[in-house]
Amino acid sequence: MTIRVVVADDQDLVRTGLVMILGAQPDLEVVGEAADGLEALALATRLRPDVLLVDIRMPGLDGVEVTRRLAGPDVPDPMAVVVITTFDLDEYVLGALRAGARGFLLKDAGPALLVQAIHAAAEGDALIAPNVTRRL
Amino acid sequence: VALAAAFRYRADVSRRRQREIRNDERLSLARDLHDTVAHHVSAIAVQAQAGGVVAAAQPERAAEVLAAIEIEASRTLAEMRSMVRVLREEDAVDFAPQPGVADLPALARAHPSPTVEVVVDGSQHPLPGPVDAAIYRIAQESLTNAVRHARSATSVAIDVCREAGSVRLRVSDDGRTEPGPGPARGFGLRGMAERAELLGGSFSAGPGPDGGWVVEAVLPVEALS
Amino acid sequence: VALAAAFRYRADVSRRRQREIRNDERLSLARDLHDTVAHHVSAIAVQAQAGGVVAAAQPERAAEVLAAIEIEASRTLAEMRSMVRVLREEDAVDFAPQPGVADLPALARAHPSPTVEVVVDGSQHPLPGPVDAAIYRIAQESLTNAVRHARSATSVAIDVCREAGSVRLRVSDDGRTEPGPGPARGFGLRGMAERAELLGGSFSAGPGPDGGWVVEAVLPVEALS
Ligand SMILES: Nc1ncnc2c1ncn2[C@@H]1O[C@H](COP(=O)(O)OP(=O)(O)OP(=O)(O)O)[C@@H](O)[C@H]1O
Ligand SMILES: Nc1ncnc2c1ncn2[C@@H]1O[C@H](COP(=O)(O)OP(=O)(O)OP(=O)(O)O)[C@@H](O)[C@H]1O
Ligand SMILES: [K+]
Ligand SMILES: [Mg+2]
Ligand SMILES: [Mg+2]
Ligand SMILES: [Mg+2]
Repeated sequence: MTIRVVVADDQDLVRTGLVMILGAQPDLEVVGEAADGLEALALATRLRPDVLLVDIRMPGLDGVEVTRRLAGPDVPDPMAVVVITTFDLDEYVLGALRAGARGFLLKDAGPALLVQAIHAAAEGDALIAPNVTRRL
Repeated sequence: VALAAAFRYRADVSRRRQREIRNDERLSLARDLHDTVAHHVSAIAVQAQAGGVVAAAQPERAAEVLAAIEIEASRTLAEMRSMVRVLREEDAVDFAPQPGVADLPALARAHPSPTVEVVVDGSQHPLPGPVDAAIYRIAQESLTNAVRHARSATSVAIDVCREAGSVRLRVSDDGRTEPGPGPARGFGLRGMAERAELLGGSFSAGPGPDGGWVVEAVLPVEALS
Repeated sequence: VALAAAFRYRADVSRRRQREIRNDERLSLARDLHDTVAHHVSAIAVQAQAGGVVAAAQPERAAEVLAAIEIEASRTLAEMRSMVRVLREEDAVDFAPQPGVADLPALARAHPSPTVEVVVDGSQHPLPGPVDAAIYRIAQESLTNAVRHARSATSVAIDVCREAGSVRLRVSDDGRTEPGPGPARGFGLRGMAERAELLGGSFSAGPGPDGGWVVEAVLPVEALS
């Protein structure tokens, strides 16, 4: 079964790069792209993807807030959200996890880990990049 | 001779202070620019990975990716050069992207405990850059102080209020305050007062009338716009 | 009361100085990092360019280039992340193990060319921490300068000599020196002079009497122990 993914990142190069990587996977389909937090929220609400891949630092709403609104403790039907970021700052990791993220990855984690994290999130598991876990 | 020496000492101290403030500014610039550069480098990494994934099936896309990387790398280098210049220049005037009032909510979110509440009131017209940055820095330093010094505080309120010709910042917490003479000013209070003075504004800090600790800064607005 | 205030002021000043030194360390770290990062990013730009040229004719080479770029970018990011962590540690009091005189031989070994020779003379009694660290930093910066500026130097001598009440550092090289007025002070000489002054010592640098370049710093020892 194909996993439907929405990708949100305000950096064009990052977004198009991620879409290229995911699009090349036989069992993944990128169904939408967003370049800021509000767009990500609207798109994810409308399309209900299996997984939302969202950047932390974006204009408008940041990725933590988007995650909280789609997957937070008060959300009845939480979405599977994987958060990506340039920095593995503790406040980001903790913020993302508290907001309900099912995964946390550095942007340069690499295709293998990225795909693995999306599968894990879609199946209800969580994956935190090993180099991030070590720091927690 | 005694007088000259005293003057030299005074001049020396104020030179040091200027240097300190400048170095603080430079450090925060270094942080901001590192952020920027790291974001570019991440983008390069992601593109390189993507290019690697599609290269076999779509060689022409690999060429596009390489071109995009080259542009991004050149842009990054140009930004870094300007940063290195600032970091090395003793007297560089740096009005580079600084956080301002709009970044206070993010600052608040970064502190889950004590709870930090931000209220911005009045005109939404953007503040002049130096005033905007000063409000942010004073709020940030006050928050650092509340976290470090306020005893059993549960919440901190950051209020920014735009008035005619000025902007007022008030940061208050509900910590227990000791009776007795006020504490010695550390670098934090001094730095905040200096920042406010530099912009022609006023600054006060101390135990609040209803307990806790209150920092207030009022900065003129038109004077600088 | 006056006495207490004076003491408080003294204590305050020394805290500020520590902070200043810490910030200076951070800044110089930021500068070093920049040199490294700029280096990596230039390499990426060059590779991307080269890759773009060969991509059409040899698609498999494009994939190789992309892989190399990815590695370079990730390495750069790892360095930047650790840097950003240091820059963000607002109040991290880092009296973390600082290198001192005992680390000079290792510094020397890290520079196979020019040859660096270290001689430590006199009392083996450990130096006060700040003095020990200052000697190391001044030697290190002088060595950086020798590598960068000394023309056709073949060797650098680092001599540390413990005298009654002071420690003397001398770093000299055998580079060719230009006649004429001394060069403009960059950040390096200024930083070294400031470090020495902060500790109540003296500092000089310039062409040596027998050619080459000589840096000398004398720092008082008991005053601080
Ligand atoms: N929110 C607060 N609650 C209680 N006391 C405070 C508060 N803010 C500041 N103080 C008192 O004021 C003093 C001076 O603050 P200041 O920021 O100038 O120095 P500091 O925080 O001690 O050191 P630093 O130079 O690192 O900022 C503090 O040491 C503390 O005693
Ligand atoms: N070992 C040396 N041999 C010859 N000239 C030297 C030597 N050390 C320093 N100089 C001269 O002194 C100048 C100032 O040195 P300084 O370390 O202050 O600045 P810099 O090395 O040019 O830049 P930076 O701020 O990166 O240290 C140098 O530019 C160089 O001309
Ligand atoms: K696909
Ligand atoms: Mg972003
Ligand atoms: Mg403080
Ligand atoms: Mg130098």
